[in-house]
Amino acid sequence: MIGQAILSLVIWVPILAGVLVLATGSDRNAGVARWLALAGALLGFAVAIPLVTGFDTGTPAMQFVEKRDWIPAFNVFYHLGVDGISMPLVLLNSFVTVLVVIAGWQVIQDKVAQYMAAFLIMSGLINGAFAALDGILFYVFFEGMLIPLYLIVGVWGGPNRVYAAFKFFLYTLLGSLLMLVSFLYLYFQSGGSFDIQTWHATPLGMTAQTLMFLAFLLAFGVKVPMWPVHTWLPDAHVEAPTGGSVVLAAITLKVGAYGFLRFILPIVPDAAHELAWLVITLSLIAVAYIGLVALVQADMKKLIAYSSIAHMGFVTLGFFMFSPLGVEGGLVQMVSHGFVSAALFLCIGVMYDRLHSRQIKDYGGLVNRMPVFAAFFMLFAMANAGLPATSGFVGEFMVIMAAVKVNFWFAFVAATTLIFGAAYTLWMYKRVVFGSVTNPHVETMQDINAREIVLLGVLAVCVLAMGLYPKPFTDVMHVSVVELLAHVAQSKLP
Amino acid sequence: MDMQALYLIVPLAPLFGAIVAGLFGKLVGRTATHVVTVAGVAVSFLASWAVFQDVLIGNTFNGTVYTWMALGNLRFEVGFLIDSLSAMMMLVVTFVSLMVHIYTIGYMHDDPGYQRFFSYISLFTFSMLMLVMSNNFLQLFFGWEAVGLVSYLLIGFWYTKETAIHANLKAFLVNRVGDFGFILGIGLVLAYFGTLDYATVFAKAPAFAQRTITLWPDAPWSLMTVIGILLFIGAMGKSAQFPLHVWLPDSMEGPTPISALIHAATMVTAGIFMVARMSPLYELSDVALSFIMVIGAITALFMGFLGIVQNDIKRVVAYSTLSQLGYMTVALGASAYSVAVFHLMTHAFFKALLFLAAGSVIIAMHHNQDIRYMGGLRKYMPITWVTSLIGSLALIGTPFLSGFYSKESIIEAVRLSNLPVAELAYWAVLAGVFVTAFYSFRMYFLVFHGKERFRQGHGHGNEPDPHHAGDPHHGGGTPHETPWVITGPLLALALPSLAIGYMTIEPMLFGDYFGNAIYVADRHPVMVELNQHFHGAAAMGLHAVATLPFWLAAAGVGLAALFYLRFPAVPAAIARRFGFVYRMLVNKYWFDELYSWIFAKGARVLGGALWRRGDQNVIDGFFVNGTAHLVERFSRVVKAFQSGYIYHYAFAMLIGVFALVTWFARLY
Amino acid sequence: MTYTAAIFYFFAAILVFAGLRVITARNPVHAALYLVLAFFTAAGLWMLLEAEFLAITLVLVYVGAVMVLFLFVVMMLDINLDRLREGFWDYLPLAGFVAVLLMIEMALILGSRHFGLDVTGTPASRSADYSNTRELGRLLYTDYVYAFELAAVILLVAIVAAIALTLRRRKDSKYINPAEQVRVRRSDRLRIVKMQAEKRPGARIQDSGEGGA
Amino acid sequence: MSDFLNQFAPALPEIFVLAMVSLILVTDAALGEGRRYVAYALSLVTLAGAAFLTLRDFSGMPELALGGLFIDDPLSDALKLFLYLTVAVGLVYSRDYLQARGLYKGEFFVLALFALLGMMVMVSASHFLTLYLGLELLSLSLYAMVALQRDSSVATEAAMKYFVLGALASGMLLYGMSMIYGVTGSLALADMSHALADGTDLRIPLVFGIVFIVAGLAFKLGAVPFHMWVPDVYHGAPTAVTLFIGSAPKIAAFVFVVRILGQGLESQVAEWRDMLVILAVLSMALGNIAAIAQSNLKRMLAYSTISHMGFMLLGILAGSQSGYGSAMFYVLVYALMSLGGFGMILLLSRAGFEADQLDDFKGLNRRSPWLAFLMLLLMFSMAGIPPTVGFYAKLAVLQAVVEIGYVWLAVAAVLFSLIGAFYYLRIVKLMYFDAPHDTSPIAASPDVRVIMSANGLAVLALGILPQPLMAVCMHAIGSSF
Amino acid sequence: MISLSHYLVLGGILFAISVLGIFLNRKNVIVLLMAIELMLLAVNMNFIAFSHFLGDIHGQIFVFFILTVAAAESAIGLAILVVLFRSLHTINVDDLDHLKG
Repeated sequence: MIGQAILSLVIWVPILAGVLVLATGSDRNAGVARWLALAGALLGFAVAIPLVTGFDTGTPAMQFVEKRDWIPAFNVFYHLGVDGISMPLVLLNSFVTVLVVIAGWQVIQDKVAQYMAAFLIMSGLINGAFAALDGILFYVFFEGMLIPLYLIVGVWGGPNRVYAAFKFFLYTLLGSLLMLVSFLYLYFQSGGSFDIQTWHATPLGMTAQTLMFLAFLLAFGVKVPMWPVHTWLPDAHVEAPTGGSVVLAAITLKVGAYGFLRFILPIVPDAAHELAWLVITLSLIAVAYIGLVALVQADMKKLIAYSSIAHMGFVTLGFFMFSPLGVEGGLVQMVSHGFVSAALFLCIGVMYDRLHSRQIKDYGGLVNRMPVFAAFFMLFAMANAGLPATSGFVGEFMVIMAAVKVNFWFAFVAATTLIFGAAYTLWMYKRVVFGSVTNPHVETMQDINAREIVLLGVLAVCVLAMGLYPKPFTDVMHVSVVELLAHVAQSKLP
Repeated sequence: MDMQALYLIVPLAPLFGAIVAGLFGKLVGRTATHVVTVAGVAVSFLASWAVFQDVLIGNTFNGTVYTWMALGNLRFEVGFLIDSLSAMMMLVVTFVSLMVHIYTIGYMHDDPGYQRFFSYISLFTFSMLMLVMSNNFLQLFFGWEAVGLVSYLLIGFWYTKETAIHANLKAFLVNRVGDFGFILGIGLVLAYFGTLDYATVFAKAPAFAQRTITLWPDAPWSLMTVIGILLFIGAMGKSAQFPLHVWLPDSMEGPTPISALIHAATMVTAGIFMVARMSPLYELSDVALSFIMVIGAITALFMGFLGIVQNDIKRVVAYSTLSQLGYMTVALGASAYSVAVFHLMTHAFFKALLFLAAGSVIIAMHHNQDIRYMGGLRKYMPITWVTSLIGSLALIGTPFLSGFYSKESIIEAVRLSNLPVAELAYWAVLAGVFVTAFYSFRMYFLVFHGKERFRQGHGHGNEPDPHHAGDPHHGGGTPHETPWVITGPLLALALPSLAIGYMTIEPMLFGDYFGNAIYVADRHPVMVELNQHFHGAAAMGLHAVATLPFWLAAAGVGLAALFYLRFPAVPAAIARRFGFVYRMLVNKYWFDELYSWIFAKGARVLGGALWRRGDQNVIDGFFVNGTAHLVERFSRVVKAFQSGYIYHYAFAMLIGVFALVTWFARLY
Repeated sequence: MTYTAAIFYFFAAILVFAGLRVITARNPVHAALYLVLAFFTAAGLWMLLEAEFLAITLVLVYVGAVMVLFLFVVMMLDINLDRLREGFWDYLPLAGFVAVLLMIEMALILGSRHFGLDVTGTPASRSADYSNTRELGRLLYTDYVYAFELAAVILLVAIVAAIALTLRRRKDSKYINPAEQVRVRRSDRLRIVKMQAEKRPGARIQDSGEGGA
Repeated sequence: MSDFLNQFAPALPEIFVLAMVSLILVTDAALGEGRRYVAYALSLVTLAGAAFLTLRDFSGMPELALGGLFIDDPLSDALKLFLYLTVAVGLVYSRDYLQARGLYKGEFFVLALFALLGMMVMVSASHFLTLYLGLELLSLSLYAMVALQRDSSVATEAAMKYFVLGALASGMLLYGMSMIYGVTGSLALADMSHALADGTDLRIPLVFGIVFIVAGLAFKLGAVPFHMWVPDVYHGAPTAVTLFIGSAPKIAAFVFVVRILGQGLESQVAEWRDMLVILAVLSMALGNIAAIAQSNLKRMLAYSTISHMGFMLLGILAGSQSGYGSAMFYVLVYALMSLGGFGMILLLSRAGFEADQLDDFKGLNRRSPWLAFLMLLLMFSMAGIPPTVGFYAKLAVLQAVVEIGYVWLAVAAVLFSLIGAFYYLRIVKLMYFDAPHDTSPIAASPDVRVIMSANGLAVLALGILPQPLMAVCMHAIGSSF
Repeated sequence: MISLSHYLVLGGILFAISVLGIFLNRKNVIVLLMAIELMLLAVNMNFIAFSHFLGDIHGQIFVFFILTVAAAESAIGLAILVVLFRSLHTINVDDLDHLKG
């Protein structure tokens, strides 16, 4: 019984845990709220583990499928399932939730229950988005996650949080609303079905495909985010609390990228081929342009935010190479970016908790005071710069390899990330960590405590494991990706 | 013992040492740390020796350790290719590394980062071994970047030193520029050959010799040329070839042992090794080879010039390294891969020796590195003096010493090369001989001979390292010889510097040592012709006096003696007389300024402009906030329409009806 | 021109004139009187249309009741007439333009193309014993009884609403509600308030009893 | 005689309500001040009783009664039940507010129940006459209710505006009805539909009449450009009345539109669809844009109502059963959200203090996290963000629009709802991100809190499981058309 | 002969006049109420004309009810007017502008 409802558990356990946490009420019970949240997050992760152990890497079909009536009036089903593309993302999300709860342990002292609940609920919603096989169900989860995120940025954020929260919310809503219209159009084209897999098989004319492609592109492009609809991300990141930034970067961006694989490529393959140049161009702009922009940032979070945009540019670039290497490279990059960006935001959070500044110029010589932290930070900085043997390298490498095959110049521009990525990351690292202590406040900073070591250590293991042995990841994806590409290669024009 | 297990031990032993030193260094203490790491490298060296012996009897290996990633048929693996080339490299790497490890025990004795340092250099050894033992491009790139990382970490080892952390960033970024080309080259290999495995690629390569690709319309490029040049760009970064050479002199900010190990003996030669390894590809493109030769020639000559005006003992050696790397590169361009590798090997020994000796001097000078404040050290530091002299003589190509054989062969090979650019390169390397001799002995004389200037002007030179300042161990005014852990490696390296060339030139260059490891096309008969002129190592040494390079080197030494022993005022006068040239040399042809202006500043300016103009003004300002403002403006307009007057409201209704009637009744 | 036509045009002209005067008259009393005139002429026209009962009702109900009510209110409110009518002409051009356009459109639509005699024909004349009133009455109490009840409810609402809105107890009257007097309790009359001793003397005790005045 | 009485049987709920209103009128007058709770209690009893009667005789098939003036179909029965519920919740919310302002009088309840009666008549109307009478019964009651706070100058001003414009709209509606009558020769919707089924040569007069009808309907819905009374009346009227106007009458207006356009003029869908398209687009645009500039919550919600009605029109203009069903779903959901929204203002208001400024909501999360959360749900529901029920309402109508091929209209609709999301978010922002302005404790009766909680949670619960309500709507429409 | 269209046009003119009246009158709310009466008259005119020419008496029934409702409506209208006058001391239309924006 439980075995057949793993995905439901993965979705609802965190949400129910969140509701329970919320019920603890005021900050007098903050301790209870924290432990309850941790328990909920761990339980959420635990129930996700059977997804790996029970996963059959040999089939591209959806697994752990659940299908029940939900809104028969619209022919909407509660239809869940994962394949090799979505399963790693579900797992990543459940994993990051645990980290986020731990990360907010001491930092958040105000409205603890609400904070923890927001993350748990969001975690469940995001899992839902990854697991949904029904368009409306997906949309509900996809949009629903905006609410907790909006509150997270707005309530626990920095000074400019209101602007950031609005910008982020409205930006993403813009895209997703157009996607909703596309869903409705598909509903009628497919003879009254919201089933995503049915949509995959629905023939569509070129004009419809093109328009829907653009709508989807906006919806998911905003979320990814792609240039030029990326400007919400730096603002949201900078203003969000550490946990918010982590979830934003590590997970929500992935929802956008996931949409490319689940919706754009299989539903409108002809338009995707026809307009691949557009996505490729935007992705390359993201890599090069954003790389340069990241270089001049004075705020660490903003820098990492821009670097996220550049890294996600690789994801979309890889997808539109239409080869297993490219698509899987994009997917690997997604997972890796989940680890690396989460780790970097946690690192910045560690510093922020001590000095309450995110400005690079306020730091310097951190290694003198915090050597252990500096070592972790170095690892993650290097991973961000795409150093081999870290997870950051794998995806970039695969995408560049795939890009060379399509067009040398795509790869040429993409590979500039080798330089830019190293430049902005290490330059920041140099200014923050190296050197002698010039700011008296830095002198008083304490090295990371056991909780933070566990947090960063776990991520470090992930980053290294994925860099040294990515085969398990690609093995999970490969069959699904090949199936997807085979599907995309066929024209859907009637 | 199973050979494959042995292969694994070679890189894993240092890795084990690195992990112990890195993660548990503080726990186990200093002594345990160096015992473990030195033992690790020693084991690795012994295993390498065993492998070398195995290779000598003709056994090679090409196999997979584990599959890194697999996408259906496309597999990315980690594996070893053990043949004469890699076996030789393993031996060199582990030997020099072992020496450096031992040396470090003394050199870093009082440094608080002792364990960290051992961890790094052991990690480096591991990375370098992975690089040379690789049987595929991916792992090559892994090692390539990993040695870059360790180099970055070690240059910035003294992280509070502003110059050090500037230098390490610079080194990493310049290397990344090279890697940029490198990874594109690898990408092209994968795209066209469908695999990254050396053996498969080399086997398929001839079939692609005539293949062209279109990089921009109407200009087809030979595929092999493009791949060759792109891969070589990687080598340019790693081996510090012009114009990506700027990082190497700055890398001297790191502790001396790593200058010896990484920035002289091993890592910087990775590029040379790589091109030699890729000989089956390079042989298919004369354009790529010409490119290599030109770059190498420029580096060999012009970087040598810079050595003349340097006053920092390590920087002189560093520019000498640059110049020697140029020599190797020229040899590669001449298709004399084996000669390049030969020089690589000899150079590894005598350059490591020179660096370690310089380190010894630096210790004696209390970390003052300025040669203007040395002199006459000969009598205080006999071992250092002797070994330095051996190293310098080897470097300038004194007959019978190791450097002589390799350098002489390079010059000959270039002379014999039939590439159109060979003539130019020939004159460059020839001139380089003189320059090398001059700056080498300039330094030698200034340090070990002449007046004892170390008692004056302390502190004018390089700033004393904070970690060592006021260190009681080095107290006292009179320099004295360094402890055995330092002199021991010097002596151990002096031996091969003396004899290794004589011993190995015959099997390596003209025997079948390299066998199939290096491929030379029949179109490039350099080695064959070289062989015709070769009549044994001894004969070659004797014949040297009849060659131009010998006299050029002698002239260089003589001139140095004249200037720096006899007439110390002359160099300054010349510097004044040729002010521009002097300034140009002192400022290293202004490359640093140029790069920092164009690239570092340019990127920041461009980035700032994109951010402020593009992101903030156009996207956010105009589109995002602009839309919001537009809506707000509309909102105010609409608000104004809601005037509060009934008749306006009624009028709106009337207009509504009127418009609907007019539109829908279609009276027109 | 038949005599019915003459009567029609006669009444129609007066009706339009009266209508215009209703909206243009300076004095609301005049406007009300013009409205009465309009109702009268309209009633005449309805006679022409054989709606005798409604014509009479119009005169009785409207002229007799509604307009009187209007006049009452006009008189009662005692409006300053000088200030009225300002700005009338400022808006006339635009309003007139739209109204005229609307009228033209209406005329085009309602003109003889759709509703001329050749389209509708002349209605058959009724037999002599046909009583419009009886027929209406019959329908009203059979088929339309539900509507009839509803109309009654609407009138009830109007009564309730009008009373609720306009009935006011004069604030200055000395009227005392006997019911409240009877219901009064001790607690309404007197309230014992505990207060701090050091409080400023003369602090007033708030009285909240409604009937306590 | 018994036949005569029997024919009234389907109208039993209406008769019951009328009888109870009379009873309340009499008892209230007799009991006088101090016993106002009797009227309140009797009103709730009335609603419960009517609900019981309606449920008891819930019809399965449409049946005409009372000379064809009255129709008893599932649609009318279902909507009546929702009307009772809406009115009852509205009364509960209003009680404390009315008490604090001296409006807790029998007249209020009587007028409210008369208005309810009017709505019931409209809901069950099958004839222009009953539609008109029901409408007037409703409107006249509402005019009086708005003016009931006699000492408030804004309330009376609002009442006057409402009255004049309402009368104008009634005039237009009647004019349109007269034209339809002229063209079809009938006043009963069924006959009309029959007469028009084969087309008519009087197309232009028919369209002319339809324009006037649509104008009159648009006024009742508050669709642009017939919307201008909405902000002023919502703003000026006592909040309890605003709540009343903003909830149940929209349901009645919906059925009014559907009965006339969907039942009487169904064959003319091609004629009126594009009119509604224009009205819908204008409403969504103007409502959402104008709401942004508001600082008064009631006024803001008024503009939001305009946009919501624009959305609801999307469902109607589809002219299909699913379209009407989705519009019905929309309007019910709207009534639910509107109740909650205005109810929250009532709940936060005290004697002498109207919590109708946006700033009054600042820091609500600190003052009362639960109420803030409920308001958050309501606001996100109004913005149409899942998993609240507002999303399905939008989804349903958009689906209807896309079904008839008006994809561009759906795109326009979502763009305007994006603008709308801004001001709903702003309320959430005020509640959650800002510090409280006013830290006085919130005094609300327990029953009001419970109902408010139920109201807010219903928005969420229906958002997670929208099927029951959706099924009711689809069934009601499906078996009535 | 007088046709249906004569009556309809007359009704139309009356309707337009009343709308014009509502729009033009800036000062006196009472005149607005009168204009509304005029408008209802126009509607009634239409109904009766149609009823006559269609030979269908139901139109007249409708008029009967319109008259009834109109009477109730004016009662309420006047009541509101009285309340308005009491609270604002004016029935000037221009003064009813506190609610706007």
